[in-house]
Amino acid sequence: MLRFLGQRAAMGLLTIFVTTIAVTLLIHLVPGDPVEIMYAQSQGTTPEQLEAMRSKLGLDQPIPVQYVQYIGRLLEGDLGVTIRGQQPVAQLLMQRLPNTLALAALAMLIATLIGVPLGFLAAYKRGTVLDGLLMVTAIAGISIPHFWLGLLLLFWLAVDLGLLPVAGSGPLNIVLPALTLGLSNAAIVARMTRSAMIDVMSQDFIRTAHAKGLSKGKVLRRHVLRAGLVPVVTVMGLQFTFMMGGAIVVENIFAWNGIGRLALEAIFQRDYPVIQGFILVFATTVVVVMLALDAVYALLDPRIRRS
Amino acid sequence: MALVDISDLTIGFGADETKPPVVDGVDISIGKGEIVALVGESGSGKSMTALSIVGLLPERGRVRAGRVLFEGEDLLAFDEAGLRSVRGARIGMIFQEPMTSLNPVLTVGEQLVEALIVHEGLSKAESRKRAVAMLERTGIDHAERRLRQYPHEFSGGMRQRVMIAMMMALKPALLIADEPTTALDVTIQAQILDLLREMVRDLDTSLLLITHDMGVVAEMADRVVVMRNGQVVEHGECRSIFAAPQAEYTRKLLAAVPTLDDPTRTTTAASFGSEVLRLADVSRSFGGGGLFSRQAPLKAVDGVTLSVQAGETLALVGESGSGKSTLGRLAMRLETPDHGWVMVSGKDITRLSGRGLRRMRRAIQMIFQDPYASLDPRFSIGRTIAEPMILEGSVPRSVVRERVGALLERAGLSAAMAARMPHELSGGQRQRVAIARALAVNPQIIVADEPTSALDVSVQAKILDLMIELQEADSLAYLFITHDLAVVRRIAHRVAVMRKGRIVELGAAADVLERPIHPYTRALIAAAPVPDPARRRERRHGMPETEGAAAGHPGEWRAVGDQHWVLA
Amino acid sequence: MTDATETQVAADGDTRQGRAPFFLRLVRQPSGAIGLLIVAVLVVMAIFADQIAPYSPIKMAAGKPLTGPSADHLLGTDEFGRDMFSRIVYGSRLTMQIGLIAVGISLSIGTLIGLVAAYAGGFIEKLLMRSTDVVFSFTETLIALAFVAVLGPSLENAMIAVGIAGVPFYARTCYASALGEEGKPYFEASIAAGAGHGRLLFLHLLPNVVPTMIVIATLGLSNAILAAAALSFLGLGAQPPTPEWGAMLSAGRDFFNRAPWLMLYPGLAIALTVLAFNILGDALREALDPKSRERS
Amino acid sequence: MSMRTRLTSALLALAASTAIPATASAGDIVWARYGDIDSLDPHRATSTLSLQVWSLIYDTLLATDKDGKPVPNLAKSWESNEEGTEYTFMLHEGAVCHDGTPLDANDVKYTVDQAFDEENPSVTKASWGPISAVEVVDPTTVKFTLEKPFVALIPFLADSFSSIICDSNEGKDGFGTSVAIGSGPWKFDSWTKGDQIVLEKNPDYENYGKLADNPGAPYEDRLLITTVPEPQARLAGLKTGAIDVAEPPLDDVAMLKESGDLDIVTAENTGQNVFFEFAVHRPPFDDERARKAVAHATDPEAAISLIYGDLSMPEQCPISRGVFGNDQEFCAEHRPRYDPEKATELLGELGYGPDNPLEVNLLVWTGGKRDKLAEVFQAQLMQVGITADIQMMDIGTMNARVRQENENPEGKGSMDMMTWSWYDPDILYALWHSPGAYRGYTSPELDAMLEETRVLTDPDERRKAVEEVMAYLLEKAIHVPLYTPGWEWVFAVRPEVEGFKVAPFVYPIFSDVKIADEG
Repeated sequence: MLRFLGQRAAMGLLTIFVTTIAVTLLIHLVPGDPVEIMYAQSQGTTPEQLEAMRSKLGLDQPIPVQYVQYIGRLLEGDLGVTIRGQQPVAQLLMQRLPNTLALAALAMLIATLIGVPLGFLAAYKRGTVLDGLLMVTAIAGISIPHFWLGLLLLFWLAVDLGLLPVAGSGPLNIVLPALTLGLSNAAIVARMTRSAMIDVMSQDFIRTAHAKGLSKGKVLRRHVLRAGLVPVVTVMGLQFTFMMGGAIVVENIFAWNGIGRLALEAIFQRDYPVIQGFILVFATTVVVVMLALDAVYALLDPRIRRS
Repeated sequence: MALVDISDLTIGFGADETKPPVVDGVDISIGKGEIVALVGESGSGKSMTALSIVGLLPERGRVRAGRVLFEGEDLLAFDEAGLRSVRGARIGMIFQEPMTSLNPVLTVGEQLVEALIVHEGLSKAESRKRAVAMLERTGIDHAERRLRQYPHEFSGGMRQRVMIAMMMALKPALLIADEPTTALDVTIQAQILDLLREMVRDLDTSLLLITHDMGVVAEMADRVVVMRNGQVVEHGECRSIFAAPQAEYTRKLLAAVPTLDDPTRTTTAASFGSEVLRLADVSRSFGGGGLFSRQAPLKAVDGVTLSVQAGETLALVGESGSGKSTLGRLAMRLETPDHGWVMVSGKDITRLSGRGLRRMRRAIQMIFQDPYASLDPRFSIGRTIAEPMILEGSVPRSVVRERVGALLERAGLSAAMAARMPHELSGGQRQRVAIARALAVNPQIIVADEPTSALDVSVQAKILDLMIELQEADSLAYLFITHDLAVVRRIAHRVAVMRKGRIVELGAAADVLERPIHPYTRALIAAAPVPDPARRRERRHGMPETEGAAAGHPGEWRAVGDQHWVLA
Repeated sequence: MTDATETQVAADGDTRQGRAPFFLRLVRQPSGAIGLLIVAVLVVMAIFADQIAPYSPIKMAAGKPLTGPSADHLLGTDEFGRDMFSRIVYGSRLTMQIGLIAVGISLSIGTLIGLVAAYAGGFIEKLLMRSTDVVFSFTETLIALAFVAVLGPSLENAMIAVGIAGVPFYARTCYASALGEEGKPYFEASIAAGAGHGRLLFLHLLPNVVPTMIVIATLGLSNAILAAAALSFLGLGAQPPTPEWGAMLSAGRDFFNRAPWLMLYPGLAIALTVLAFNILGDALREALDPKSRERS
Repeated sequence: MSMRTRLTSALLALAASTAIPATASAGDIVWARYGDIDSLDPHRATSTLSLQVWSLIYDTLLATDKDGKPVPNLAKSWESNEEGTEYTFMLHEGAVCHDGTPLDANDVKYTVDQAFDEENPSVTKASWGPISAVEVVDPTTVKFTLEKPFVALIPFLADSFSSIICDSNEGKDGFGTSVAIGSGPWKFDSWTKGDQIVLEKNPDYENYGKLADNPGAPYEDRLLITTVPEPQARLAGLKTGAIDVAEPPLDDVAMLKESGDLDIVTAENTGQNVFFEFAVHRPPFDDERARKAVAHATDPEAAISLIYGDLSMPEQCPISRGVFGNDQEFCAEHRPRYDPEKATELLGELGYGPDNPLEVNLLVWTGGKRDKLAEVFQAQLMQVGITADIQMMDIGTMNARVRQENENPEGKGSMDMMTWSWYDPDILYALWHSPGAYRGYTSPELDAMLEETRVLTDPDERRKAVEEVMAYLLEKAIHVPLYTPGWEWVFAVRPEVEGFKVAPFVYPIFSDVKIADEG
């Protein structure tokens, strides 16, 4: 098991390492001179000032040197400052990361609570009308763009009915975005759960369980569910990355103050330090969460736990 | 009165009654403590019959007619609850696939006690005690500890023992065993069969044994029921059926079964042509290395030396994991040996690669076990067979077509089949196509890896005949890889017994099979079920402990007769 | 269906039934038929947009601004009095382009990587698959965003971004199924027959992974269309006056009170298209591999 | 100041952000805007969104009256020498910073010094003019010395660009982010970027000259400035009462006016000017005729009424209403007016036509429905065979981009819908005096004219000079004015909110606001 997790951890580190490189290169792929952009709004800046800022950002150095410097600053928790307003990036991101995580987590909870039971039910009742109905709903659910769903929910629940706050960071504000994200992913979870469970149900050991004379319920609870959990957890892992991605869009609809919204603003403002920081933080988060899920996975599956 | 009395049982798929049934008016009765073998080839409906007894038919399976009287009650009339009270408690079942028949995420203990708790309402503690007892009874030591382990920590044989323990724990009146040993090596099979026999005897349980293997039938059965296309074609006393089969089909079936008493193909090495394949001290290891893998590399083939001459068949015998398939792939240079040489008709192809290798390879072709996967599903039969010729380029494209037709006919198919796609063919036909493809470049030797073990016996026989016929036609050499000694006897001139990557005994088929020296060879032969109830014999359990010699240091070659060597 | 035994010299026991022609198997399923139908409609709309659309999609004041659905403006007009129906129709053309180009990129690069990795093995395999794994864990959205961030917002860049972002998934799928094929005897048989790299790769491996890839690509289309629409919705994709559905949807929200249809129809259009490709994909998968019915 | 952030402080921030954010309660004014400030440091940004907040936290030496004319504020009076190279300001006594320290000449000096800081000068450095020295005569007297005359200094000191930063901010870690000590009517409490800024009333505030009836501290306790990008969301908030003041969706304003359940306040004298300008150093817009063609081809009246109804109005001058020198009639005579035929003809001369359309990029700043307006212009240009490819971008990016376009000698023709807001015609100097804010059109004679506008101390002479410049810019279609006001100028206010008004140059005033408790 340790070996399994070790491999995953190594993979994760590799990912983060690659990200840092990508992020340092990013600013050089940008059309135009970032420093120019930085001082675009300030009138009468002298070339000397531009040079000063350039060397301050180390942009005058060869790329390898820049990379080393970047890593150095990184280790100090310094992700540079925003171009607009020169705010410390690390702080901005850290302020908002919890919001995004909260959103993703809650959405995942919703998706799981809706998706897993329905998927399980569909698998259990497979071939019946109910199954068909559930699966049609699911595929429809997958096809509805979440930004559309989000807007509809926003206008209906918040604007028209005034049931929920429309924007801000109050505890109630997370409901709508989480609902949007959760619902559109519940469909996926349901489908994946269903196929996972069906896989399990068609296994020989289920037949064995029946041959023992266990009741349907007992077979489902003890055998199908326990064995089906493993693949479902893997599904969850994928889900989380979807969620993080979806959060970027949804945050912008509901003005949920997460890193996704920060990132989008930054992209419009060409605020490269923020974009760089965002990519790094995002990737790192995903890696960490995936690692955690791998651990759960390992615990659930004795074949890994006991190796 | 019979324990089980099945009469006029008819089963079909789906609600549509007009579709032909898969089980058609079957009558079977099983007496108390009796062992009844239900024999038939794939698709004969034997498994469906068995499953219907406990109401475990697959999804769309429906019983259309008949009665299944068990202890005087018609199980077909039972509702789910009723059946449940019977399952496990009165009727146990064991399935073919030990690897998948146990839940991988539950400990063996948990799975053992379930039934006990459900049916006998025993307390956890008591049921554990019973479980331990049963495990020990099935010959699993450290039962206590074993209870806490998971299936993946058990070998195939062990799992089947667990299954038996699980099903026998409640002392059922009937045990249904569906191909319980088909997935196991012969030596393990022997042990499991013995165990089964003992258990049912001791607990006075009737056994319905479903199998395709006449050997197993002869070993086990009191009475035999032969099925074909959903119907019972013959049933009766085991001995009498083997002695004097009535039904045409039964006769064919028995005729097809290779037995260990058929004469071996005796020919002395002298009568063969030049050496076509030589493996010199080849070794190949897998695994090991890698960032996180600490375990030592597995030596699949460990310093093997052998040669095959034109026109002879060298059978490579061994159980799963003995490295025999790897050896075959080494000969093909599908694997490259870590050290040692591979020579094809005198030319060293060990270090060849690219074009050179490709040219040499044509002298040595291969036939594979799985007939379904051995043909490219996207290639027509004709195209498949033509491929080697086109690649060789020697044959002008114009005549390729006729050649393909000819080859198909040689392989016992019609030239018309060239237009067919693989999925339209039966397993046997595919194997014939595979052979035709192998012949396309007139190789000197063909490596055949378990070419018949996926086929029903009747088909098996035909394929073997074909191969022999081809061999005799133009002194073709075979390196024939198999686990089935009966097949060996049928086709081999010489036999090499492999174990743990080494050859432990090598010699003329007659010598090795009649006068085995190496304990492992002995065990193999002893374990092989003999399709003759008359010669049923009690066997000693387990494997002879030859570990020391086989596993540890290499050991030496000792000539024990003319062209007959053993590793000691 | 051919029962091999009839026409057969050596009747070797069991004979697998031949299967109905692929297309039949596809349309026999309701989902397949429906999906195919909708997609067909979309394709027609896309190709004959000029004939179907009553107005130019960017002609302002084609009607009174913000009028609801009516006889001469089936789906109403937007705030510039542009005919929504015409915009939706032309939008289908864009959507198709986006989907096809994006998937085209993912598919071609992904398949190549997957095939080569599976075939070459050894170091190349490790290198290729490790790096795809790495990229994969960035998640598509991030990759797409990063691309647009660098290249700047535009429909073309959005397509490229979505395409690139998809590569790892396609590569993995192709790799997996290629490995499967490689393990099969027929592959080794043709090695034994002396087949060279090219032949093995493109005559044996490729054709056998194609079915899988077709399914993935079909489902991928819906994925790509959604992703691109999302980018446009965020303003990172299509720029005005392009009648791209995502962009239209996002423009429509300002008028939610007075002209809900501006937000409704583009959304519906996207949903319907995506749905079509989803169910078609599922149907394809089933038609190609009946075993997968359960797994749908 | 240090731009560094140690991980620790980041973590602290994390902890802070997870704490429950401030939520509105009685005595709070909630003001929702589409975006957030860039910085609390007046030297670090130029956006209107930022300026509006500074004007609440900080005070200024001078202030503007309702017509936008400079009047005394912190400085009760000022005088200058004839040449206009020395300005001396007399400050009120007893003004205090939020941290209790007195606000005196040192704070003024500190502010200016920061603006001219060597290592990290203010982004508005140039607008401060040629200041060579600031000298503290005594705590209530401060003297500015200029290298040459700079008449725009006075209006500048009335604007929040010149917010007086208390010198007690010196060395405070996080100034501009988590610290902002000023002397304005509102005290800075907290800022969660992207979410909200919390201000508390400054009990010690004394209003010396800012445009508010309230002579002292605001009536309400707190002012919450929240960010709500979605216009419909802002509207919903206004309706439910979660928001007191906000910019409504421009499309719904008419409707709101009728229904009357919200009061609509539109800012006047915003000084905002939205105009076309061109990349003039390469074809086609290096040719006056091409620029004129665009001017002739576009019809602001129609476009604006289609998009904004009566919320905004066409502007004829390069400097907008409320700014010294603005004169609609005068400008109208010189600005090329809507005339498609003329446009087509001019294009014809340049060899463009239906078969050979002129293709250009049209850069536009996102928001304020400018994208929609641009689409209308795009359609109008299409009529005369100019295909304009609209490119939306943030104002900062656009500034950079416009500059790049001007510096780039070849490539596709580029024009942009630029937006500027200033309180004085000196903006024309910033924009068009060589090298030019965007390295755009410059010429010696224009430079000469512009220099005039800076030094002429006599109002009437200066007006003449300004008009000359405007005529020049308009006739050469260098600066093609479109409309004013252009952004964040409409406010919807809940009925129970009394006393909300907007000072010139869109500075909302909250000192007078009283919220009548309903029921």
